[in-house]
Amino acid sequence: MPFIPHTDQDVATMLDAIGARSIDDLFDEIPGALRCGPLDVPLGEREMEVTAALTQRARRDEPGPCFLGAGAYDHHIPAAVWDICSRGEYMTAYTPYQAEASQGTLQLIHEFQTMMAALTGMEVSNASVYDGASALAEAVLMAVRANRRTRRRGAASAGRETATTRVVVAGAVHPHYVATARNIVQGQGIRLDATGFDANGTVDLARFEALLAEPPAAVIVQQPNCLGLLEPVDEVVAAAHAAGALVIAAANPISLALLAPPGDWHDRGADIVCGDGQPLGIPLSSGGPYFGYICTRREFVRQLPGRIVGLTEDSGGQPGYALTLQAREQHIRRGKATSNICTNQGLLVTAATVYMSLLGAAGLNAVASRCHAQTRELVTELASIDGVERRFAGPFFHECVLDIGRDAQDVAQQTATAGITGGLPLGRWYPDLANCLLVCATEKRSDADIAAYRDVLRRILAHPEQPATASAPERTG
Amino acid sequence: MPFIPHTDQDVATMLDAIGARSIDDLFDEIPGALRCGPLDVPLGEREMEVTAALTQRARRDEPGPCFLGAGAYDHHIPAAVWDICSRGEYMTAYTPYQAEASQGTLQLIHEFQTMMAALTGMEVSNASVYDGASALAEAVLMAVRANRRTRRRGAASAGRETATTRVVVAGAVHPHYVATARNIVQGQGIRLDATGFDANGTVDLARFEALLAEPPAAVIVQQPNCLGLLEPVDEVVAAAHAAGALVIAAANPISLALLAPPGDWHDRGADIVCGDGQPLGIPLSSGGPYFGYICTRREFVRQLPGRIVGLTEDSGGQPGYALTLQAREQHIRRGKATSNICTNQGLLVTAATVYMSLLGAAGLNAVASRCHAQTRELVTELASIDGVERRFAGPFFHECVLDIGRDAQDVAQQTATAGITGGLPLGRWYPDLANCLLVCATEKRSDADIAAYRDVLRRILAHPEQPATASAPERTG
Amino acid sequence: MPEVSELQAVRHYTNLSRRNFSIDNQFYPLGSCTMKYNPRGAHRVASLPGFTGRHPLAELPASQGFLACLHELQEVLKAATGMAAVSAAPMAGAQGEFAGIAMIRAYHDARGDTERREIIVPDAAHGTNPASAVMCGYVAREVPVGADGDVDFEALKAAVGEQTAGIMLTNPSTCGVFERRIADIADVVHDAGGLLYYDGANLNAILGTARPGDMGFDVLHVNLHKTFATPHGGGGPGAGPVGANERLAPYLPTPMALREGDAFRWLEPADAPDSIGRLSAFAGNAGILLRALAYARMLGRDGMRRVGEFATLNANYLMERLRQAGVELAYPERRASHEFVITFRQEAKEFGISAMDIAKRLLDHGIHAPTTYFPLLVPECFLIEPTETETKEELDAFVAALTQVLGEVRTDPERVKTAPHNLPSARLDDVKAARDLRLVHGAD
Amino acid sequence: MPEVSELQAVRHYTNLSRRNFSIDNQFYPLGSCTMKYNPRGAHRVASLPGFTGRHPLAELPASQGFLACLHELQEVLKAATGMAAVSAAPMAGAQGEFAGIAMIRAYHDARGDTERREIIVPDAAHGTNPASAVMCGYVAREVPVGADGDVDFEALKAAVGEQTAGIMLTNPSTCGVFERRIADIADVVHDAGGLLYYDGANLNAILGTARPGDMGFDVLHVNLHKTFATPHGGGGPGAGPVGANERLAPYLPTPMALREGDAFRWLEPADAPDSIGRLSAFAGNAGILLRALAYARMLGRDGMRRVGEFATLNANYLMERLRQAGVELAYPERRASHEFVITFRQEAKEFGISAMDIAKRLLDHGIHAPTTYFPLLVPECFLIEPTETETKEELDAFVAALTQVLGEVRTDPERVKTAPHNLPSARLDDVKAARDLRLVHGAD
Ligand SMILES: Cc1ncc(COP(=O)(O)O)c(C=O)c1O
Ligand SMILES: Cc1ncc(COP(=O)(O)O)c(C=O)c1O
Repeated sequence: MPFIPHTDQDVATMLDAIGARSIDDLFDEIPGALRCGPLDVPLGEREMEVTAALTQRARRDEPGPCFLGAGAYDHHIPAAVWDICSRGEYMTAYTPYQAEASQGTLQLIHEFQTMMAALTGMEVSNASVYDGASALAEAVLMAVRANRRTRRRGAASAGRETATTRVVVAGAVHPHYVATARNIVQGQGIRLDATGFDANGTVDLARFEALLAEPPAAVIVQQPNCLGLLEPVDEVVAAAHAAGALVIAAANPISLALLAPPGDWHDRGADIVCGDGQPLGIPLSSGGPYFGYICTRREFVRQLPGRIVGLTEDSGGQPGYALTLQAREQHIRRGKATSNICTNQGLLVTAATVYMSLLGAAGLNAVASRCHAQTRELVTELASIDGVERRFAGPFFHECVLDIGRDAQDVAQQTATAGITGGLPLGRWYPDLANCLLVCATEKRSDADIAAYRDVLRRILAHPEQPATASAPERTG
Repeated sequence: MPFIPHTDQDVATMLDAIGARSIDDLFDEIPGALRCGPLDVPLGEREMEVTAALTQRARRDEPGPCFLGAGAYDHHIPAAVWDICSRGEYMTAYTPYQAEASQGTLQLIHEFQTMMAALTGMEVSNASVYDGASALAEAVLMAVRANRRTRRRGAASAGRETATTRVVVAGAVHPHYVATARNIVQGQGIRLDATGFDANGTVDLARFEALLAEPPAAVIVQQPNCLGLLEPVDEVVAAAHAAGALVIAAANPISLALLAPPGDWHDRGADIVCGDGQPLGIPLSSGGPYFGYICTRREFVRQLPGRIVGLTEDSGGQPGYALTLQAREQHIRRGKATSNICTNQGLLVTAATVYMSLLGAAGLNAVASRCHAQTRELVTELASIDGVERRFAGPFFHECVLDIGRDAQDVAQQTATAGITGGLPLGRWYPDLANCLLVCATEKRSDADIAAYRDVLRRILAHPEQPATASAPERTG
Repeated sequence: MPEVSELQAVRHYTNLSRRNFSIDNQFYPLGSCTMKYNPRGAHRVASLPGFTGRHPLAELPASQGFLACLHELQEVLKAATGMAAVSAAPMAGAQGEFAGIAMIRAYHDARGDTERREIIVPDAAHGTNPASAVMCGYVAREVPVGADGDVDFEALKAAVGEQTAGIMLTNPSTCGVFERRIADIADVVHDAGGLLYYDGANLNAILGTARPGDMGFDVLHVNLHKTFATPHGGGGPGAGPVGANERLAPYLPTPMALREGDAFRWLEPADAPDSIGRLSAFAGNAGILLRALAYARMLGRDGMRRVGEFATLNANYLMERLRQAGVELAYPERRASHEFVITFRQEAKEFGISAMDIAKRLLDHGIHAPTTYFPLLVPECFLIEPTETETKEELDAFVAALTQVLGEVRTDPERVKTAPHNLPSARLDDVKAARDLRLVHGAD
Repeated sequence: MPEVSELQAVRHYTNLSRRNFSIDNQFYPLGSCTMKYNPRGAHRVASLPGFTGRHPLAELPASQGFLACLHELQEVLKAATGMAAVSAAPMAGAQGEFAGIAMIRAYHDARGDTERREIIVPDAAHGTNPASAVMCGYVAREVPVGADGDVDFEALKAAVGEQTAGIMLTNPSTCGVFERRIADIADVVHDAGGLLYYDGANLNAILGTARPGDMGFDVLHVNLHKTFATPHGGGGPGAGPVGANERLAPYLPTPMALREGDAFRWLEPADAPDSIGRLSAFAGNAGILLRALAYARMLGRDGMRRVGEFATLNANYLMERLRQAGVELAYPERRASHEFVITFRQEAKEFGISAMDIAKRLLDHGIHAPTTYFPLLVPECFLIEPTETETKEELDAFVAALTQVLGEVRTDPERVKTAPHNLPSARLDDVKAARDLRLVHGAD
C-alpha cells in the first residue's frame, strides 16, 4: 500500500487495542448518508508510471532560450542551492514553532532577514508572504494600518462598508500585481488609483500630482517598473511624503545590486519595500512557488505581516533564535491579526538565502551587471532588424520594450514555435502597445542565444503578417 | 577564484607567517627546469557556462526507450535513492577509516553485506570492488588462492613466470567480463579456458567435461548467461566440485529475486558469487560508476578482496561498526594483499542499499517478475514480425536472442536513428550471430514502448537491406 | 551580505539544517498540520526541467504539458471533495479561505444582498478563519463548541440570521471529532440565506470516506501541503485550491485550466466574468500543484480511501493507548478523527507543569511535540495527529516517551520545566526575543 | 531483506547519514586523500538525464555527447600531465597503477625483454603500489627514503639493474616533499632499461606548476577523485585515468574516445593492436569522468594553477603554525608540498599517547583526523593535507584544536586515550571486530 506501513498483523492488534472490529467502525460517527462510494479518480499508479507519464508532459513544455521576464526571470541557479534545500531537514520540517527543534530554519531566516534588509536599505524584514503580488497587497494593508492618518479614519468606521481609503499607484506597476492587490484589499474599502505612464513609459507626473491633491494613505512605485524602465523615484517619494502618504516600493531584488536601495530614495527613503524573491535562486516553474518579501523600518515592525525571527537567548545564556512578535499573527490575534497568512514560502526563503550566500554582494552585482549588459546587447541586435525599435528612450535595467511594427502576440507565437520564448506581447496588458514586445535577457543568455533570437525574429518579420489569431486580451497564467 | 576562499589579506598574512615573499617561493625546491608554463587548456568558465555547454551535449544522447541490456539494465530508480545518496554526509565522506566518525557509512555497509548475503545465499559479502567484470577477475584470483590445491602449487613457484593455473569458463559468460578477467589475471600466470556455448546457447557440456579432465582451480558460470538463458548450473557445480574446482557464479542480483540463489545450487552451492550491482538502483550512465559485489562462504573470508565491515562494540559496550580483517588489504599487507584495490564504489553501494530497503524482498520479486513478463511480451511482439524468431529455445530471464534474418548492426543503427535503443547486435561478440539481436525489457518498458519498437522494427525490416556500414567488430564502449 | 566560498556556504547550511527536526528525521505528530511522508518521487517529477523551466507567461503551444497537469489536478480535487469546479490558484489554506469568503461576498453582492456583515466561526476554529473573514471586510462572529466537541447547535441557531453571510467550519473539527450535526447546521445556515465554507485542513481524516460537497458545503479549500503530502518546507510553500458547488463556481479565482478536446488553455476573462480575479502574480504555487498531482496519481482511488482509513486508525489507536496510560482526553466519549486532543490541566494544577513543558521534554526523546494550546478552548492541551504514514512501533514509542515524561512530572518536575536538555539550544526566551528585538545581524 | 515503508527507509538512511563526518560538514585534512570541496555543479551536470540515461553500448549516433566529453577530458589530462595520450578507463588509482605496470610489462614483452622481474617502490609508497606490481606478476622491491624525505639515491642506484622493469614514484612524495633528484632518478632507471611510473595521487600539489611528463615519467595515473574534486562517496567511486608518453601510448587500456573531424568514435581493436585491453565491463567510471571534466572546465588554465598554489600555501602555513605551536615535524628542513608529516613520537614515549589517540580526540573537536601511521616509515605520524578549498580560519581552528589536545596529553592523558567522547560511538574495538567476525546481521 503506497506510503502506509501497516502489516495486517499491525491492523489487527491496533483494532483490538481500540476495541473495534474493523477500520470502518472508526467512522461510525459519520452519518451513513454522508459516506461516499469510491472516488471517481483513476486507480493508483506506481512512482515509475507517474514519473513516465509526467515526464512526457514536462517534455512538451521544455523551453528554448527564454527572453521573457515580466516578473519572472530565468537566472542561473547554482546547483548547491537546491541540493541544500532538498535536504529533508529543510524540506520536510514544519513552521519553526518549537524553536529548540528548529534552530536550523530559524537561524537561516534570521540571516535572510539580515540580507534582505541590507539589500533594500531597510531595517527589518519578514520571513516571506506568498509572492510579489500578494506582498504588494499586504504592503498596502500594512501601509493603511501604519499611516497614522488612515489608521484614525479606519478606527472610526467598522464592519463591512467603511469609508474608502485611497492608495495611489504611480507609473507602470505590474498589472498582475495591481490586480492582485486590488482584489485582496477591496473588501476593506481600500481603492487603488493609478496614474498610468506617460510617453516616456514612466509615471505620469501631472496625474500623480492631481491624485495627491486629496492625500492617499500610500503611494506604490515599482523600480525598475514593469516596462523595464527607471521611474523618477526621488520625485515620487518627495511628493508622496509631502502629501503625508507612505511610500511602498516594489523592487526586483537582483536590480538592487546595481540601483540605489529604496531605503536611500530621496529623504528618508521608501517606507515599505516589497517584491518577489524569485530572481534569487528560484526556478521559473510556471509561476511558483516563489516568495514575496516585505521590508520596512523598525517603527512599522508591529504592522508587518508574516513571521519574523528574533535573536534571543536560551536558559543557559547561549544565543538562539525564535519566532517573535507573534501577537501580530492570526494564530494568536485571530480576527485582529495583521494578516491571515499562516503557511508562507519558507523553502523558497531557504533557497534565496543559500543563493545570496553563495554569490555574496560581488556575485549579485556581477549577475545584475551581466543582465544589464546582455539586455543592451539584445536590444542592439534586435533593433538591427528593419522595423524594430525601442518604444521608450529612457534607461532600463534588464527589460526593454521593442516596437516590432505589427501584432506582437502573433509574432510571439511564431517565435515559440521556433523554440524561443521571445518576450511578452504587451497587448495583453496595454492595448495601445499591441505592437510591442517586452524583452529581457538575464546573465544566462549567451551572445549565441541572442544572435539566434535575432535571426529567428528577422525571419519571422520578413514574412507577411499571418491572419490574426484569436485575440487573447489577458493571459492569466 | 573558483573554489578558493582566500582573500588577498589572508594570503599576505599566511605568507608572512611562513616567511615567504610569494606563493611562488613555496615551490623553490622544484628545479626550475621542471616548472611548466601555463597549461594548454582553455580559460575557466563559470558553473553556468559549463552547465549550458554540457547540457547541450547530454541532450544529444538523450535516449528513447531502451531495449538494450547486455550487462547494464534500465530499471526504474525510486527518487528517494539518489536524494539520499546525494546528501553530503554520504557523498563527500572518505573511506570510513575513522570508525567513530563514520558510523553512518559503516552501518549501511553492514546492512548491505547482510542483504547481499541473503540474496546470493552466501554467508559473507565485501563492500564492493569496481564493477562486475573486475569482480569476476578478483573472484578468479581469490579462487586460485582459496583452492587448497592451487594454493600449494602457487606457493611452490615465485616471481613472474609461474606455472600456469587454469580456470574454466563454462557456457556463455559476458565477453567483456572474460576479457577483463583475462587481462587482470594473466600476469599471475592464470589462464582462462572457455567451453563456449552449444546450439542451445548454454554450456557445451562435452567440452566442459573435457576441460575438467585436468582439474582447474575454478569454474566460472554466469546465470542467467550473457544470452539471457538459464545455464544448467546444478550440473556445472556437480562436475566442478567433483573435479576439485571451486565454483564462481556471476549473477545479476535482480534475477536472484526469482532464481535459485547460487548458494543453493546442487550440493553446497557456488563457492563465490560475484556480479555487477548496477541493476540495484544505479543509472546506466555510460557504464559507470557501478559496483562489483563478491559474496562467499565464511571459510573463504580471509581470501575475499575489498573492504569488509564488522559489528563490534565501543568502549562503553555499545554496538558499533568498524572495518575489519584489514590485514587482507594493501594499506597493511602491501605486496601480499588479497588485491590492490583501495578506492572502491562506496556511493553505489549506498544507492543499492537504499534501493533494496525501499523495495524489500517483495518489491525485488515484483521487479524481477515484471522484467520477465515484459521480456516475454517483447519477444512475442517482435517475433510476430515476418523473419524474426528466437534463436535459442530455452527459458530466459529478461534477455533473449532474436534472429532477425539480416545484419543486426545495421538494423540497430537504424533503430537508434528512430529514437529507440533496440538491443545488442550480437555480431560484435560472436561473428556467427551477426544476424542476431540480444533484446531486453525491464519493468520500465511499457506495453506501449514495446508496441512502438515492434512497429519501428517491422518498418525497418520491411525495407531492403542498406549497403553494409563499416563493420564494427567489437564496440569497446 | 556574506562573502564566502562555495564550500563555506555549503558547509554552513548543511550543518545548520541538522539543527532542525523534520519528517525525514523524526516522528512529527503536529495536530492540524498533517505531517506525513512527502514522497520523493513527487519532488522529482516537479523538478523536471520541462516543469521548472516553463515561464508562467509562456505561449500556449509551450504550455500544454503544464496545463494538462493543472487540469487533471482540478478534476481530481473535484472528485475528492464533491465540488462542481476547482481553482488551484490560492497559495495556501489561508488564501483559499480568503478566496472562498470573497466568493461568498461576490455571490451576495451579485444578488444585491449587500447587508450581510457576519461570518460565523466556531471558537475552536483555526486563527486563519476569523482573520480571512475580516480581511474580506466581514465581522467574524464566534459560536461556542460544546463539551462533546461539536458546535453548540442552539448557540449556532441563535447566531444565524439575515446578517449572516456564511459560516466557516472544519469537519472533522480542530477538536479532532466529526461534527455530527453537520446536515442540520447546513440547513440552518442555508435557510437563513448564508453559505457554508469548508476549511479543508482536516480533509485527510475523511479522504475517500466522506466528501464536504455531500455535507452541504458550498465552497472549500484543500491544503495540498497537508492532505496531498507536499512538503512543508520549514513554513511553506503550500497550496490551497478552492472548490465550489454550481452556485459559487462562477466566482472562483483565476487562473484555471480549461480543456478543449485534446488541447488546454487558460480560462480567459470572457469565460469567467464573475470571477473574483487573480490572487497572485501568476498561477499560484504551480510546482506544489505538480507534487500534489503526482501524489494523487500514486494513491489513486483505493490509496485515497486508505489515507483516511489509516490516519483514523492510527489516531484512534494512539488515543486509546494514551487513555490506558492515564492521559486525560478532552473528548473521551468520542471517536478520534485523524487527530485528537489531550489535556494536562491536572498536571498544571498539581505540579505547575504546563503543556509546553511537556512538549519541550518530548523533544528530548527525539519526537517532535504535538500542537500545543490549540484548540484554544481546551486548557493545557495537545492536538495530536500521527498521520497514516507512521508505524505502530512509532506510536508505541510515543506512548512510552510521554509516559516517561509524565512519570518525571511527578518525580522530577524541575527536569521537565527546564527541558529540553538534549538539543542544540536549551529553552529559548520568547519574552526576551520580543522585548529586545534583534531582527537582523549586527544591529541591536 | 527488510520490509519497510518508504518513510521508514528514508528516515533510517537520513538519520544514519548524520553519523558520518564529511567534507560538506567538517574540515577533513586527510593526507594523500585530497579531501577538497566537491562542486555541486559538477554533480548536477553528470546527473543530467542525457548522461545518466545513456546505455554504455548505445550506437554511435546516440553517443556523440558523451564521447565528446570523454575526448575532451583525455585532452585536458594530457595537457595537465604532459603526456602524449590518456585513457580514462581505469576506475581508481590502484587500477591505474595496474594498467600502467601492465603497460610496462607489455612494452618489455613486445621487445622480447622478458627477464625483468622487479618493480622498485620506495618504502614510503602507498600500499597499492607494491600490490599493483605484484598483481601484474612482478616482485616489488623496496628502496628506503632518507631522513630528508627524498629517496635514498645511493640505495636506489644499487637496486636498479637489468632485472628492473620499472619504478613507481609519487612526486611530491607521500612524505609531503618534492623529490628533488627526480631527474637523476629518471636517468638511472632509464639507463638500466627500466621505465618510470608516476602515482598521481599527489598531483594536486603541482597542478599547473610542474608536470610529471616533464620529469621523465613514462606512464602515470591521475586520481580524479582527488585532484579533480570528484566526491569520495564514503569509499568511492573514483577514477584513475592513465597517461603515457609516445613510447607507452600504444599499450594504453581500452576504451578510449577518438575524434574524427566533428565526430567521435571509440578506439577499435584495429586502432590499438597493442593495447593491454579492457579493465572493466564498459567504459570505466564514466559518470566520474563527467564530473572531473566539469570541474576542469570551471577551473580552466588559471584555476588549475591556483589549485596547486593554494594547496601548497595552505599546507605550508599550517605546517609553520604547528611548528610554532611546538609540534614535531618529520621533515623540518623541507618545504611542505600540499601536505606534510608530523610525528608524536615524543608524546608516545613520554605519555604513552599514540597518534591514534590524538586522532580520536581531534574528532571530538569536530575535525576529521589526518591520515595516521602513513607513511609507515615515520613513527606515530600524521599526514596532514588541508587542500586549497579551506579557509585560513579553518586552519587556525585546527591549530587551536591540536594545541588543546596536546595540552590535554600533558594534563589529562586519560581523556585523550579514551577519546572520542562526543561522537555517536565511543572508541570502537577493532580487535573484537576481527576476532568475533560478525559480518551480517543476525548470524553470529
Ligand atoms: C484548521 C486549519 N485551518 C486553516 C489553516 C491555514 O492553512 P495554511 O497554513 O495553509 O494557510 C490551517 C493550517 O495550519 C489549519 O490547521
Ligand atoms: C599515494 C597514493 N597512491 C595510490 C592511491 C590509490 O588510489 P585509489 O584509492 O584511487 O585506488 C592512493 C589513495 O589513497 C594514494 O594516496
